[in-house]
Amino acid sequence: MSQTFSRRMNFLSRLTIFGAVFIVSAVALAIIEIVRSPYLTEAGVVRLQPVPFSHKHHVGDIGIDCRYCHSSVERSAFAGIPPTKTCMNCHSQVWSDSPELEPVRASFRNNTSIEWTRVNRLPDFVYFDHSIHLAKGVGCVTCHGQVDAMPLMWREKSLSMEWCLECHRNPARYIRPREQVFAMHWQPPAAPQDFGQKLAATYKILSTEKLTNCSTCHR
Amino acid sequence: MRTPALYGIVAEFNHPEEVVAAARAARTRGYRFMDAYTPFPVEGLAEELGFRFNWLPAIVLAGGVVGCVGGFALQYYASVISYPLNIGGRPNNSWPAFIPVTFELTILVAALFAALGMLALNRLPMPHHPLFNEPRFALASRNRFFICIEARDPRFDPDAVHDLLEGLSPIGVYEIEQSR
Amino acid sequence: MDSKVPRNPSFDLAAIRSRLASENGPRFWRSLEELADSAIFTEYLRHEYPRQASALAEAPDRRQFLRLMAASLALAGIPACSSAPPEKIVPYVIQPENLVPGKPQYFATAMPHTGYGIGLIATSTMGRPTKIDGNPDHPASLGATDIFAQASVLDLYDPDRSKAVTRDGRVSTFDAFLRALSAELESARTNDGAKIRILTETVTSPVLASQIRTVLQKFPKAQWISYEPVSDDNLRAGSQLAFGGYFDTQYRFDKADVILSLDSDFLSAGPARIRITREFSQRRSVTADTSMNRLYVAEPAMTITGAMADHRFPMRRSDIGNIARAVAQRCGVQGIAMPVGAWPWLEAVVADLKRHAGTSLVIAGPSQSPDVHALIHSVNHQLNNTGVTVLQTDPVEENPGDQRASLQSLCEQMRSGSVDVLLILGGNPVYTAPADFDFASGMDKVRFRMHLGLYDDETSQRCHWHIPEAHYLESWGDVRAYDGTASIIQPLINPLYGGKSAAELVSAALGNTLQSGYDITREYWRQQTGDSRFETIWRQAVQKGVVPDTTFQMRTPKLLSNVQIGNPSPPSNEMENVFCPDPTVFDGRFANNGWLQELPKPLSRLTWDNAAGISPRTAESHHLGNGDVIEIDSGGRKLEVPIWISPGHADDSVTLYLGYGRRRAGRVGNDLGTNAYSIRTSNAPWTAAASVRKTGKRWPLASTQLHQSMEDRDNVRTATVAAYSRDSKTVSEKRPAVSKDLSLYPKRGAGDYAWGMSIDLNTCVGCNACVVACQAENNIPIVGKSEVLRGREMHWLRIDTYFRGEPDGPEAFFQPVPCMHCENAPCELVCPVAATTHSSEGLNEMTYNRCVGTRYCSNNCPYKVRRFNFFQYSSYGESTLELLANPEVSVRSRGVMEKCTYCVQRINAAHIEAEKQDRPIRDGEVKTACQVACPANAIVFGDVQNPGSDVARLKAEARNYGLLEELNTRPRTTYLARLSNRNPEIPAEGHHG
Amino acid sequence: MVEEVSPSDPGGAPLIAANYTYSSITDRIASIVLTRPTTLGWLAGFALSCLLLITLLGAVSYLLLRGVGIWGVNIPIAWGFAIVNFVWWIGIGHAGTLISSILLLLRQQWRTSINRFAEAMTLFAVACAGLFPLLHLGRPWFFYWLVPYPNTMGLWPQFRSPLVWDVFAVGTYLTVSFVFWFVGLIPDLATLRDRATHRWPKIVYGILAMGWRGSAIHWRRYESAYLLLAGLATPLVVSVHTVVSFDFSVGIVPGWHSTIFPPYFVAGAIYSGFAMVATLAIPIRAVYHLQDFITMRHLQNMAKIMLATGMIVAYGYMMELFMAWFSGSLYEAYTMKNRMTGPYAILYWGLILTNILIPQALWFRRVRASVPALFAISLSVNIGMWLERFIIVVTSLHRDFMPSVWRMYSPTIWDWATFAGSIGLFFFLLFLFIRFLPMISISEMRQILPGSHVRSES
Repeated sequence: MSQTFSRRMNFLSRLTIFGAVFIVSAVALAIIEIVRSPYLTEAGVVRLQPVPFSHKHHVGDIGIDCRYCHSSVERSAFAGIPPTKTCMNCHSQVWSDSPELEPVRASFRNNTSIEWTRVNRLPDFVYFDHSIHLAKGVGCVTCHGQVDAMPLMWREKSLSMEWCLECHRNPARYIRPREQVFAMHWQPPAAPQDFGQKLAATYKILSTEKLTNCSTCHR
Repeated sequence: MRTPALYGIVAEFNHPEEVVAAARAARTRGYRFMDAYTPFPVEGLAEELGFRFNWLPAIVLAGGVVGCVGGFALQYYASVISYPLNIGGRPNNSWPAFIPVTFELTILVAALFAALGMLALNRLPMPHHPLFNEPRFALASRNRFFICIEARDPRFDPDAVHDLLEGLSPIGVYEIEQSR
Repeated sequence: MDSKVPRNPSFDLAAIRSRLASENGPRFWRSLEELADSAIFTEYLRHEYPRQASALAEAPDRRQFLRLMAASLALAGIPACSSAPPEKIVPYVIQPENLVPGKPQYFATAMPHTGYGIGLIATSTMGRPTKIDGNPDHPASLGATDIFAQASVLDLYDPDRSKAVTRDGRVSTFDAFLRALSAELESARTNDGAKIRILTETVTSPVLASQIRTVLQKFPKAQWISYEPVSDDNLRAGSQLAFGGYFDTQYRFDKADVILSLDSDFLSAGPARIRITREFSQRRSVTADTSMNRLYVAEPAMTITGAMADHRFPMRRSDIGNIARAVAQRCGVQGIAMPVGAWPWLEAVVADLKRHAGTSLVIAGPSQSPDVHALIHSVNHQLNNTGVTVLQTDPVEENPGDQRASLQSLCEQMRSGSVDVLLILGGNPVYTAPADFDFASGMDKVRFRMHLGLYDDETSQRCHWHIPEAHYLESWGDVRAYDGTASIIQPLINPLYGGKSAAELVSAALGNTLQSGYDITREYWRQQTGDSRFETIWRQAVQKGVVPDTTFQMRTPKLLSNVQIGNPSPPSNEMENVFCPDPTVFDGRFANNGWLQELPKPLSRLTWDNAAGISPRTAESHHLGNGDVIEIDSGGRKLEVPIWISPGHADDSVTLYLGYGRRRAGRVGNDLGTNAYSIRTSNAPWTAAASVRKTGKRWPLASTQLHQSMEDRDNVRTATVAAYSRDSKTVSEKRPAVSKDLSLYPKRGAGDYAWGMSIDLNTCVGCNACVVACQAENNIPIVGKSEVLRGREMHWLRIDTYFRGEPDGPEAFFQPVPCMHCENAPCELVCPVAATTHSSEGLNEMTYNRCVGTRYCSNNCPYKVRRFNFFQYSSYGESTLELLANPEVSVRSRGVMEKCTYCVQRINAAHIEAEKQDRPIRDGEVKTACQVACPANAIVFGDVQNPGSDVARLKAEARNYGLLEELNTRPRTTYLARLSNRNPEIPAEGHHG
Repeated sequence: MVEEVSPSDPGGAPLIAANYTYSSITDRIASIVLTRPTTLGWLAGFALSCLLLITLLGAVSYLLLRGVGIWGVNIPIAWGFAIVNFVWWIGIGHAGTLISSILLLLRQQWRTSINRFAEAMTLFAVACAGLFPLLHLGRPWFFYWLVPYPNTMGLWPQFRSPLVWDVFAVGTYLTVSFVFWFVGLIPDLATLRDRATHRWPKIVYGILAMGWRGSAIHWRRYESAYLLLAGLATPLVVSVHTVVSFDFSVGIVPGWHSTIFPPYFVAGAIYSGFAMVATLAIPIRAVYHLQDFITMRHLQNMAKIMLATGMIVAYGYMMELFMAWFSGSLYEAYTMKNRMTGPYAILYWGLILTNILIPQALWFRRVRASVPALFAISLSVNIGMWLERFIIVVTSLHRDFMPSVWRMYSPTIWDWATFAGSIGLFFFLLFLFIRFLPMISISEMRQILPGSHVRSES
């Protein structure tokens, strides 16, 4: 009999068998990274809006308080999207003829809503409540990022369950004094962990066990 | 100096006993780099050819330990450290419930180590081998018994090897080309 | 199609279609909204969906409503895959006052049912009414509800409701109708409207009544007829006989120690049923200060009232009159011909009644003859109950009278051609009128026929005009409760399909300037109260749901001395068939309500059908089994109906349930069951002699409980009051309570709260209100008859019904079974993906989005309270029904397990509020949907580790026991044993009274 | 030739007919794969199994389209055919590895001619079994949530659940059985490589043979590896059906919750496994004239094992009855009563007949000696074991603790289609195996020949 296979086959065949181990684990790692990448989580991806509204300008430059537009954030699960009326309060005088704002004026004229594109969106089986998070000292910035530096809005965090759990397992690391929740540039004092622990105690933040119950977020 | 093209010289036999005898003979002549090829395992032949220590059992044991420890660690981490949950009022570390998976993983890893270990020690897979150059060698997987004294043996001398093998009344003696 | 709509040359169907196609889910509504403004689109709609056309010709505030929906749907709990296409979020243009987006609002309103009002608190989430609960300030509700009130919100969103004014079946407009009507009325002026007839259901609404009276003033010769298929004619006639006038009778069950019910299902029938249940069940609970009442019931087919009886006497309906006579005679009522017949228990019962003279109560059902009612009045008088447990008031009804007779004359007039204009305001007479009237053919002789109704039903089909009626949650109005208390009906939403209320229609017909129900109602009450006090009263009325000082005064009519009572019927045991309203679809008006169709009927647990009830012995003698179809021949009128063998049913009697066999109810209700009206005649509306023949056909019947014997297990633990008061351990002796420390596992740390529930089997009357409430609160889908037959109904809370004793006179027990929330939950242990886990507060959590659907948990649940979505049961994008969804609860998808969560959404809401206010959750702050609905207060929920809580107190009672607690599952839901209060003087035959 | 020695006959009937030599064995078995033209019978059988396979595909597609609702399952009988078939197939999948490993450890030479296709059968049976737990999920597309991997939800499987144990047990079993089977194949693949005359077979078998040369040293390691695998596989076989039995015995359902389950499930598995081997071996040896290799001795030994394991199973049934009475548990007692007198009584008695009574015939030498009788009996056992699983799954669930939820179970056309389809898949694979791989281990057969053993003189 003559050789069926060339010498190269020896190397190849060994690679296929013993290399498999490494190849498989490499692929697995890749997947794990991809699902956490902005490509899938849409974190950091700018959303186009019918009106090029700039948080940077309104929050950063002018310094309007979050609650002026997101009025129900302290009372309801839903932070609230400002009705056209809110925009018109100022823009009936300011920039009242700028072409960018035409959709707003149109909306007010024809009594038809502006359709904003949702930026921070949780799956429908997740029940998130803004009001309680504020009450417990979770700042806007913690989840939404420095909106005062965002000319157009993007999602700051992955909003994955993993990410939620980080804080629910150790709130002390993320909370701040209640009066600072709307602050854009608050910095924790030295030894943030102890500081947080004290706050958590004063704000009676529930046990990690309770905070990681499934029904805390899913019903 | 001999031609580098030569891989070794093989003799073909009819009976297992003969090839065992041949191995013994070659060994007494001081040949070390040689191997025998048979259609089924022949008792004692490997030892005659100078097979000493069998690492496989050790490898399998190692696999078993890895699987066992790894298996339990995985479950302990998942249910006690990573996300402890109250499941039907059972303790987080319900070790009795972790036994089945631990056991299965022990077996699994050990078995994989056994199979892969065997291949690795045997330098398999090796679909290409000089011996395959010799047509008669096909019978090694049927009913004939071969012994091969390899050229890399320091005491290798084609004529001497020929004499030795011819002397064992084989069916034939063939020179195996080193394939380029 | 209406020719008056201008044809638009640039009419491009394809373009619009594509525009529509591109819209989905929430957007769809908005897109309709945008498109609606263009004439093109209206045109297009008339082409495509004639019935929806009018839904768009609407006021701006309707736009707001649509926008509300869009916004709220963005929040609604409809699981989608996480990486959905970019979602639109649609805010208001101008946000309404005091509306916090995402927060529910509550409004007081009232639901009219057979004319009488039940006060309600309706929950509105982002502009959509999603849940109905009782109004504590309302006398007929006291905060509780019944199945009809709970399910009425589904009717509101029913996509099958009529959506457009139609003329001869073709889409028209309300204005067109008004023009046509005014023309008729003009011509009618000449003869004072002698040929005008207005047909309504029973009316207690002062506004509507005043409207109609104005019509009658304008047209003196016109007539107003009221007709209810399940009518109180006999009660009215009875009071005529006894008092010589119409009086309503009220009962005070909380004051009654001994109750004798003659064929009266007072727990589930009558305008005061919810209040009565509350009062009755108060007297079932045995505490230190209250003694337990005793209930005797004589009835043909077992009702939930009969099931609660301490002594129940099954007997043919036609024999009950004789019991009344015998009782009356023994109570000293004069001038009664004594019936023949021996009732071994009679003397004991009468003695018991006499012993408790003044605190006893005798009541007869509307299906009993006027004679019986007259007798009962005298009996209660003789027993000095009148004024204590039995009270009279003026009739609450605005148009009292013999409804059947007046309908009969109407039919004759119609047939004789002396009716030109027939305005039918609600009701469905073509379907419900007695068969011998042949209402339909008579009606066909009328020149101008109009029907106002929620549905385009059997009646509207035969009318020239059909006007969609506004649901009570869509329109302003008012209604009186059983005791005369008036409530303002407050809408929570603008008419979905452009419906009109009866008052609005009449007002428009009169050409009044006031068109909207709001103005009409306010105007009427302004006149009543006077301008000065009006605004305060109005605000109060709208906030509390009750118009102050409108309750009727008690009256003390004198019994006539010469009451003429007919002779007793000779004892016979020929076959008779009796008619009852269906327990869930009532007289047929709820036929298209899926929740009520799939709601297991009490005792039989049947769904989607009206099988005829028949006693085991009779079934045996006719060789009948469940599902065998019989032919009933009643005076030549024949009906084929499947039978259901009902333990405790009277022999030689067949019970037919009204309300089925609808032909134009809607997609849900069409062609279910058989139409009992077809053999119901005016001279025998409740009881008729009949012959029964086995046809040999069979019909599949979908019951949710195939096995009603307890198999000598003690799921329901029972004792007699006597035994219990002797030794309170008597209920738990069978199994010693399991010690709490008996466990292999180390104790887990307790959470801040330990939620638990206690269900009192002694007060639960099995009315099903909790089941529907649960369905409404938790977005529980219906699955249809075929799936129920397969054993796949989805109710999270079921009412197990067991019979014990002789099949012809058994005891019946109700046991509501929600999830037990076991501390050592077997279900959690076997879930491979941790989709069901235990919360630190003791909830057995079910995380739908993690469930892969192995169904192992259900197998391992000894209570079998888990439900599985074998198919995609919940409607996605199924039109308006989506608006009904409670946004606080996930809508479950195909292939996931679900079950009772103790209304975790309510617990979490309470948690958040309490945390924000930095205080613990108060006892009673969290109430589960079933608890709120329960008229008997049988369900109590709370923190069991707080010794002060109600639930902890109840669990401390000796009657407390856990279901299957010997399995050491440690159920958090526990039961209080059922007690019965037997009369020792009555020999116990088998187990029954 | 010199090597023509008739094999000696250690115990009873011979393991291989006389007058076989290394060469003749090799050629005989190899020829089935290499030279012998595809028989009509094979084609017919293969076509039939393809037909069934298509049925399976159809049933599965519709299942994924509509949901498990198309099956007869309901509440309370949430597990139906799917789990019955799963356990049945897994049971069948036990003979192969068991024959190979345990009999190898016990140095039972007679395993040699049946172990190869017994192992193959194991693989295919386990493959069929593996289908069902996947398909019966409400949301099959999330099956991977049962496997531990670091995910963005930060969640893990719930390791206390027997279903997770199943995933690991069945997964391990499939892998190890495959490895064991393939390692056993390597020398024969080499034989086929060397004997193949056409190019493609040469290449394919060549790749699979991994360049096996039959080196004495390789043989040495090969044997110890094979022995170690056998040693590992033996406890594995036992553990797998033990774990499967945990699916039931860990549950609290009366009729499931019993410590007797593991042993009697394992016995049952071996029982059904051997029954299936016999069911397949008998026709195959007839069709391919392998009577010389698969001799009466083999069949009789299998018969004896079936008898023995059958008795253990029978004991299991008796213990269930006894415990039902002895435990004094109301529910256990009722479940047993219900099995024997309830609506499914006919199936229970059918089970007793096919699984216990009929196999008793094996006590008689004459029956063991009659091939048709053996075939009939092993068929009856296959049926019986399926009935057993049906009884365990359905009758326990349909009437458990709460009389109010008692219901009946009736399979739909889709249940049957899926079941038949899985049988199709099994035979589809089996036919391919018979056609393309040596169904009897050539290298091991060579060793049975006398003269293959070198008397080692020290």
